[in-house]
Amino acid sequence: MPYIPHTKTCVETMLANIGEQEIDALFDEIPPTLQLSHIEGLPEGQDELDVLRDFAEIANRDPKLICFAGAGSYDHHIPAAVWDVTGRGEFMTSYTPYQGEASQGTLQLLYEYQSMMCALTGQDVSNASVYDGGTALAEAVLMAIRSSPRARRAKRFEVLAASGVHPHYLAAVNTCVSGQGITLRSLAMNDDGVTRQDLPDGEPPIALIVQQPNVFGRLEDVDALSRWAKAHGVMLIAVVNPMSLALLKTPADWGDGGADIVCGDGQPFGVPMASGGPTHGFITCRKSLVRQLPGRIVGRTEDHQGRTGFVLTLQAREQHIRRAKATSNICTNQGLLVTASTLYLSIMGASGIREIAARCHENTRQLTRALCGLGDVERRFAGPVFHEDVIRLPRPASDVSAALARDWGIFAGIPLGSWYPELDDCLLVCATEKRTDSEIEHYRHALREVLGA
Amino acid sequence: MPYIPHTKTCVETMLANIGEQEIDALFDEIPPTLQLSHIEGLPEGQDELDVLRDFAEIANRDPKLICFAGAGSYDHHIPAAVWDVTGRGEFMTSYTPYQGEASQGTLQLLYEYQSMMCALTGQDVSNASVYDGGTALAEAVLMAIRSSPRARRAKRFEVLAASGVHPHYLAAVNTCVSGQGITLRSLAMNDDGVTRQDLPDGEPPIALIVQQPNVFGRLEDVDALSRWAKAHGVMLIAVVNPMSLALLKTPADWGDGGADIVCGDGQPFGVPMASGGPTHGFITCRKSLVRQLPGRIVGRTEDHQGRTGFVLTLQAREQHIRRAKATSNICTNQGLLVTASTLYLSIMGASGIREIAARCHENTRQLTRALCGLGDVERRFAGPVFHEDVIRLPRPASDVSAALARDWGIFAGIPLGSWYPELDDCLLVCATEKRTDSEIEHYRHALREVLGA
Amino acid sequence: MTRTIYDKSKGAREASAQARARDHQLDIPKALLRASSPDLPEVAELTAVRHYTSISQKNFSIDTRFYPLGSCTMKYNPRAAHKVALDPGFLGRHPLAPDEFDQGFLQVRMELEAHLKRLTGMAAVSLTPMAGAQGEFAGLSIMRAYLLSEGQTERDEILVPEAAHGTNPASAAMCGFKVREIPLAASGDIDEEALKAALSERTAGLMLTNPSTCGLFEQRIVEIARAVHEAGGLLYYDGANLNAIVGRVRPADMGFDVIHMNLHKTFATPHGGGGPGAGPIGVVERLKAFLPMPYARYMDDGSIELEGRFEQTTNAHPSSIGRLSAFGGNAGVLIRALAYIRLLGGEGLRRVSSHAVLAAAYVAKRLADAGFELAWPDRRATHEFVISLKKEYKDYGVTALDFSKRLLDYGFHPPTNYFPLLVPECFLIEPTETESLEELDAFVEAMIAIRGEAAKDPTILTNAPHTTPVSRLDEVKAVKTLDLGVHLREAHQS
Amino acid sequence: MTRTIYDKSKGAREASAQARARDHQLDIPKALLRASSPDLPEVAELTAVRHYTSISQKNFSIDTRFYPLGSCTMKYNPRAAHKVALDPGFLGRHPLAPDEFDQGFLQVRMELEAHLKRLTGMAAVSLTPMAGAQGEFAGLSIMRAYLLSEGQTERDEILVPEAAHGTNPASAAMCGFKVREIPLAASGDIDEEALKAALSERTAGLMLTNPSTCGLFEQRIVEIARAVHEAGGLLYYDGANLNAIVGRVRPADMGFDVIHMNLHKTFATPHGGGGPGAGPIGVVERLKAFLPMPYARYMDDGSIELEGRFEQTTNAHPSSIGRLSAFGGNAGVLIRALAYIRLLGGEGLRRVSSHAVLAAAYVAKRLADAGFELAWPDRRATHEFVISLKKEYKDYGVTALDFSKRLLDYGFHPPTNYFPLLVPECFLIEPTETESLEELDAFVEAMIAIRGEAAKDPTILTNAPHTTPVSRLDEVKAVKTLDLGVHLREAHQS
Ligand SMILES: Cc1ncc(COP(=O)(O)O)c(C=O)c1O
Ligand SMILES: Cc1ncc(COP(=O)(O)O)c(C=O)c1O
Repeated sequence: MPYIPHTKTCVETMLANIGEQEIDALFDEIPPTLQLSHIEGLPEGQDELDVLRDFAEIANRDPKLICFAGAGSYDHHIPAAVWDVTGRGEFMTSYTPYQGEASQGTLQLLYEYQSMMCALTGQDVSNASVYDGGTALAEAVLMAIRSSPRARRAKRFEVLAASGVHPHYLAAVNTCVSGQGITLRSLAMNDDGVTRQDLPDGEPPIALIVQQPNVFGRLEDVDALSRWAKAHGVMLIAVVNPMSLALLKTPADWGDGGADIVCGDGQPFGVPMASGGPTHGFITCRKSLVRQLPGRIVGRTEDHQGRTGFVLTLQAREQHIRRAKATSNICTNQGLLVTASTLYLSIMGASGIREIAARCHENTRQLTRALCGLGDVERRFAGPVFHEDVIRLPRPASDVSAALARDWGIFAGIPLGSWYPELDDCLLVCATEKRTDSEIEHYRHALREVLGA
Repeated sequence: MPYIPHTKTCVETMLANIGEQEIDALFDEIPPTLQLSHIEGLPEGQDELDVLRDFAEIANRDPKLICFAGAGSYDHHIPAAVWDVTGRGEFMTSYTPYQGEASQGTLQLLYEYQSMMCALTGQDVSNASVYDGGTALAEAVLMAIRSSPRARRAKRFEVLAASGVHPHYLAAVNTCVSGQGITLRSLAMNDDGVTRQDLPDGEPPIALIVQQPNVFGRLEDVDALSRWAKAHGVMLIAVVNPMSLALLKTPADWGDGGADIVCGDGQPFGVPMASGGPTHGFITCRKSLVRQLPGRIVGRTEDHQGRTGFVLTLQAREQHIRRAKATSNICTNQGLLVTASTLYLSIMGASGIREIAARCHENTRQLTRALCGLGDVERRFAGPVFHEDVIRLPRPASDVSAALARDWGIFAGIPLGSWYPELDDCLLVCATEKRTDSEIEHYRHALREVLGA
Repeated sequence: MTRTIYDKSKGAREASAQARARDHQLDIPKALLRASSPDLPEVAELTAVRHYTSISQKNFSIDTRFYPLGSCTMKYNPRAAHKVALDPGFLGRHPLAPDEFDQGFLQVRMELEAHLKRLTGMAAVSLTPMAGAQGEFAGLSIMRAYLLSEGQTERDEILVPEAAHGTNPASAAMCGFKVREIPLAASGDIDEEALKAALSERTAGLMLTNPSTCGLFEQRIVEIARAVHEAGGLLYYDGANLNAIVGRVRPADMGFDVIHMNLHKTFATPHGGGGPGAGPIGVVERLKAFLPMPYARYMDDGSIELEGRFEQTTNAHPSSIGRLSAFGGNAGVLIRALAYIRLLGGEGLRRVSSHAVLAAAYVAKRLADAGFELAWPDRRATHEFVISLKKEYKDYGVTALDFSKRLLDYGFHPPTNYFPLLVPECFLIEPTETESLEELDAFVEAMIAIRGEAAKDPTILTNAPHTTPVSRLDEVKAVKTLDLGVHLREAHQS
Repeated sequence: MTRTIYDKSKGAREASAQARARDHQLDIPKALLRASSPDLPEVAELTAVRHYTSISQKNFSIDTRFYPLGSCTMKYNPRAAHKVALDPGFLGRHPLAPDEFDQGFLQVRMELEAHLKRLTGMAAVSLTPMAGAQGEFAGLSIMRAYLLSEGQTERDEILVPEAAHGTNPASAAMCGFKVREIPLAASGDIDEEALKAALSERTAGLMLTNPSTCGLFEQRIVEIARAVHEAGGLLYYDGANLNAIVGRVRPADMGFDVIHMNLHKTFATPHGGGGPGAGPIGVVERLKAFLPMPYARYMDDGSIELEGRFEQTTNAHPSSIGRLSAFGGNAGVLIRALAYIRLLGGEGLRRVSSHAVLAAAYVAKRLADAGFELAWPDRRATHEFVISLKKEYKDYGVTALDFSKRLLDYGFHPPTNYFPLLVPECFLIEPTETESLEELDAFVEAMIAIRGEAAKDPTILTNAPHTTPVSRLDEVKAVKTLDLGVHLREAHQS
């Protein structure tokens, strides 16, 4: 019996002990009408060798494309040591560290992860992950609502989003918060691809979401947005690419006191793109908001002999204690990916991620310079970017990118038309540190051919 | 400084402590004329990302061939768990377990490996590996010489090899033993691809080497050969594919008392082909020969509290104690591969390797049946095989196999001409459990096309 | 002794061959740049590897211990399923890749969906939820959307048995529902009278785990389903306990309308110290239009499209509840699940439930024979069961927590304790199908030995654990000092 | 407590999805089949994974500890080099693959050869030896073949310093040479007078490790080489200690004719609990014709051929000493070595020796300052150095072994002890370049603390270790009972 260790004798011993003749008898409390002897359509079991072969075929069925796409998932290099250690059975096959004494490995790692995320984002406290960047933002919005004194009086709440918040993040927020009477409104962007600074008057929203860099890779005037929020008593939620924080100032340093809550996706730190998951969402915040923070939180404490140890703490916020009144329903989170990110950060250090971030920035600039030489191709937005940028093509971007994929093996970027119909001729491009000069040159060459330029 | 953990301050601290200004001063006992400031032609250091990319390209530069070759290296499936555990840092980054108390993991594993190899080969004792099958045979020959009472009187020794011992094994033996006055002579084979039974009269050799299955995959009449050896006071050395021992009787059970020494290559047990190395050679033998056995040997003992533990034992045989009088010069052996084989055997169990061995046997039979249907293609030798066989082609085998590789992506087997000029039209084929029906059919189809049959 | 990676850090080490420093020209306004480097550890690669390798050894895990953590299904997840998911062909895939270049992975989705439909009896399955709780949220959102679409705006109550897992009420609340907890009957089944009394025109639905978190199969599930449906409500099935019935009973046949499954429990994803998981949901026909995005489907030419890869609503799912996360869910977990299903096949999956239940029944029987008190002695154990240590507490003054900590000294991860909340001093014990008889027996013997110790000297238990890297940890102090990171700690100290 | 995998085994478990039993038709005569199944453990995959994961944790290793095992160069081997070698493109390659389909791996060989030539100054390099000792054997065989080819049949003596590694005399003997050991002078260098006295027309050559196993650089190496050459002998360089001079000094420039290198020491292969390694050899021009097979070389069309893939001798190497093993050597180790060289580059390799020596010098100085006795206090430490604990032995009755065992309790793998044999109660300490200053300091502090313990209560040391999974093991009993396997044990007991 694959993976089941019992011999015939073991089974007989167990049954004899229980006083039954056969295993089926153990199911006799289930109404017989519900019991099936066989489920149609399931395959026969296969040997490992066959399964591995078939999956290798599936995994590599599609031609590989050189990736110039970002938009929330980035093709960074992952140091070989990261998953060698992350994949250790002791990390990979344990569960939520309820029993602290038997889980000091996971707990200490999470404590260190929290420290690193605080260092990067400039916040006081961090949780131990939520599902992804999108859910992190949704949870951040719920946190803001719960902790806003103004919200306590209201029944319906408005949350404002700066322009250029990732549309999928906004969609996830919508799904997650609409049941709680929250509406989400986005600000318009100016022609430079950043938020128009004519911010609304009237009843201020509960919270303002600002993404930096925004979905176009553009750098928002975060100081101004932050000052506006403070001036109007609006909670400020920052959505950030954590890699960018190697270069950019922390949301804590944004104008007039900065963000109250910072969130995003940890994927750039040692997590493969892998079709978008698993990755991990992070949330950090001011200490005053810690009791609103969802998910696991690890604290440092002592054992009975006064030795340092780590435990899950503030569990009274959580669903297994608080049930319907919990800060969130999250239970299983994304522990293993946090492990990878912690390894990544400790191997890279501040100098390492700074170098990577700077290379990404320069590679993307090199790319757009190379492409913008071709005929009518140009940067759609002026102004600085981190490591993504939008280029305008003389033809619908989806046609061009389809041709580049099909004929040239290039994933040319994200055609922006389905998110922003007015940007139908635009492509969101990204060249991480992995992209070489010759790959960039290949892109340039291919685009020239495709455009007939 | 990549991989060197010191900051500038660390280096200064160390130098200050030593009382030097700079590191170069530490080399002042080396004649200055010998010291180079720079070595020509070495590359610049590269980031991990670049090295991994370049090597991925190198590793996959050559088109992949479907492997129907064996001849000492076999394309078996390796269960995913084998290297997941073998690759653990604790196994991979430790060294020879001189300090038993700090190496119980490696030592217990080796003890278990020794047990498994004894079970398979029917011998009393096993060592913890030598380099590969070829060196295992060379060491076995030296063991035989050292332990033969007749040899003690002689200065030059003859060792006889049955026909069909792997020519590379014989070559390795030649290299290793020629310095010690040993000559190696091979017996002729009969037209069935096994040893002619008219064994020589006259002064018997010190030892007889018998390979089962032999290099053609053919099964020798090991009982007769063993009986002859015993009758003439000749030490019997068996060379075996350990996978075959899942089906075949152990060399201990060969006629009249069986083999004195059994050796071979552990590659079929969880070790990738990997261009032929690293793999590991094994040697097992009668207990009476244990003091002649080369390499590490692990024994079970007790600690001061009477608890079971494991240590390197009989170290007085070894070079680090015995120096010029040691049983062998071996020091570093192939520990990690032994780890993989131990995992493999414990995951597969006797029933598992029996199943694999039987599948290989049947696949190869299916293959030769399929190929022999084509025109003049036929099995070169009659009689049973384990999982390799020789087919005769109507054209030089190296031409045919080159065409099959180039045009059909098939590694069709080993053309035997460079080893046995008289078998120039023959191909040594092998179909392990990994070869599918459709791959075999593809081979048949391709061969028909190539032969125009 | 316990040093963090920060304690091993030194500024300016730059000991990395990962990214040697180069000169850079940043085109970023100074006002947006950070003034000082983030305070991350600066260690050599060896230091990082050694630090995390060493602390990992402090964990109990399936790879090292028996781990009968009830409700969590801590079983052996074949390494083959893991290996499959690590293929660079999967790992290197961008989530927004063109469909045309994503056919391999999309086939995995389609095939897994098909199998999960078969196993649950549901009409459609969505793979996007990233854990059980997110599956619950998605399922409840669908129920809400459906009821609204039917004009049933007044249905705002979700009924939940009092023994339900905490995520159930939490998800319902997150979805905007009011939660009503329903007591259990003495039998351990839900109190049918109380349930019926609670049903009303405000009932949106009932969430049920079956077998329940008490390790009992709800015997009158068909009648319960009928009652809820008759009252106009929907039935939500929490599939975290699927290991007890997989390949044998289908939630749709019990009458459920929505189900989530924890792939990381029944279907082979190792638990990763707290995830990732995946919580696919299945729904009956009438709820299909509301499934979340994205959603894979066959096109006329036989290729597969990921509907909603970019779009927020689509023609095929105009009433979709929308997107649950940025992309399409935990792909890696989905791949593992399909590999597992292929490894085991239909027969093998059925064996899972057979042997999960056999092991639980056996351990329950042995513990009962040894004098431990089963919470529901007259009921069949399913894949897990509850014992109460209240007698031991009364007799020796030792708690379930003390037992738990002492089990650590015996080399066992303790069962889930104090859950379900209604049984005093309880253990929820789930041995799973992958543990050997020797292991099961050793656990029972340890329980017996520990009780013996309690009788002789309770302090052995109350001071336990004695052999772990740290002894019992002070959770109260943790809450009081709230030392949640190196920086905070340093701020505190200065 | 210590249970082997056999103790966890049960017949007929067949718990594997590796190879489900099928019906088979074996065409093998019954007389050749085995009568009964081999006695292998029959366990489930989980049991095997758990067993070996658990026992692995009992090992000290670089990934968990400082491991200053002299002469073994236990440093951090970048995971990147390891990852490179695990590419399925390399792992799936058959050793007898056609050259045409082996160009990738053959390029690795060519490039590595070229770099090793540059680093050693040798005219040609062979990559086939599978470890240092096999390299020695190969090099000595070449020396023998060369001398024979020159008609020097009477040259049958190899000179070896008395402190040489055991493999040196053992390899020489295996090669059919007589071994003459040469004493050391008080300086720690070889006794030049004794050496000269030993040189004769029977001298085949001198084997030298430089820096020596005493951790000292042979200062008069140029003169020594000249003397040996003038006497008609050849010089063999044991390159196990290359970490001390790599990128800085080339053995060919010292006058050596043959060298082996331990790739698993200097060039990034983890030591695997005892291998694999690789021991490539380099030779000067006049010895090239004798190199072992196989041997990669460029063809006229720029492609690479593995000469001797099948053949036992070739036109290009008619005097080859032949084949050392079945195939072409430890390919995986060669790949790692090249990856390492590419990662570090020339400058990085030079830094290796700089920092290996700096670390050793620092630890030596600190230990000396703390009152430990350096074996050669007036000499520079190279990458390793020797201390003698004979004073501690005299004063407190504790041995180097006791110190070693007590170091385990402090979390350090002990240095090599009792080697070189001529220094009483010695430690050969090799810190390597990859250990942090904190780690080096902690080791020194532990040594000091242990000596303090010895002064107070020697039994702390003589009963050590106290914290390892087993306490001090009885090696005498091991030899006496010779329990070398489960079967033998069972046979004994019955
Ligand atoms: C019964 C039950 N329901 C729901 C959940 C929630 O699932 P998840 O942790 O994947 O969010 C769990 C497990 O954690 C559970 O045991
Ligand atoms: C000085 C010295 N020479 C030779 C050897 C032999 O090398 P190997 O163990 O690789 O055979 C070693 C190491 O073990 C050594 O330290």
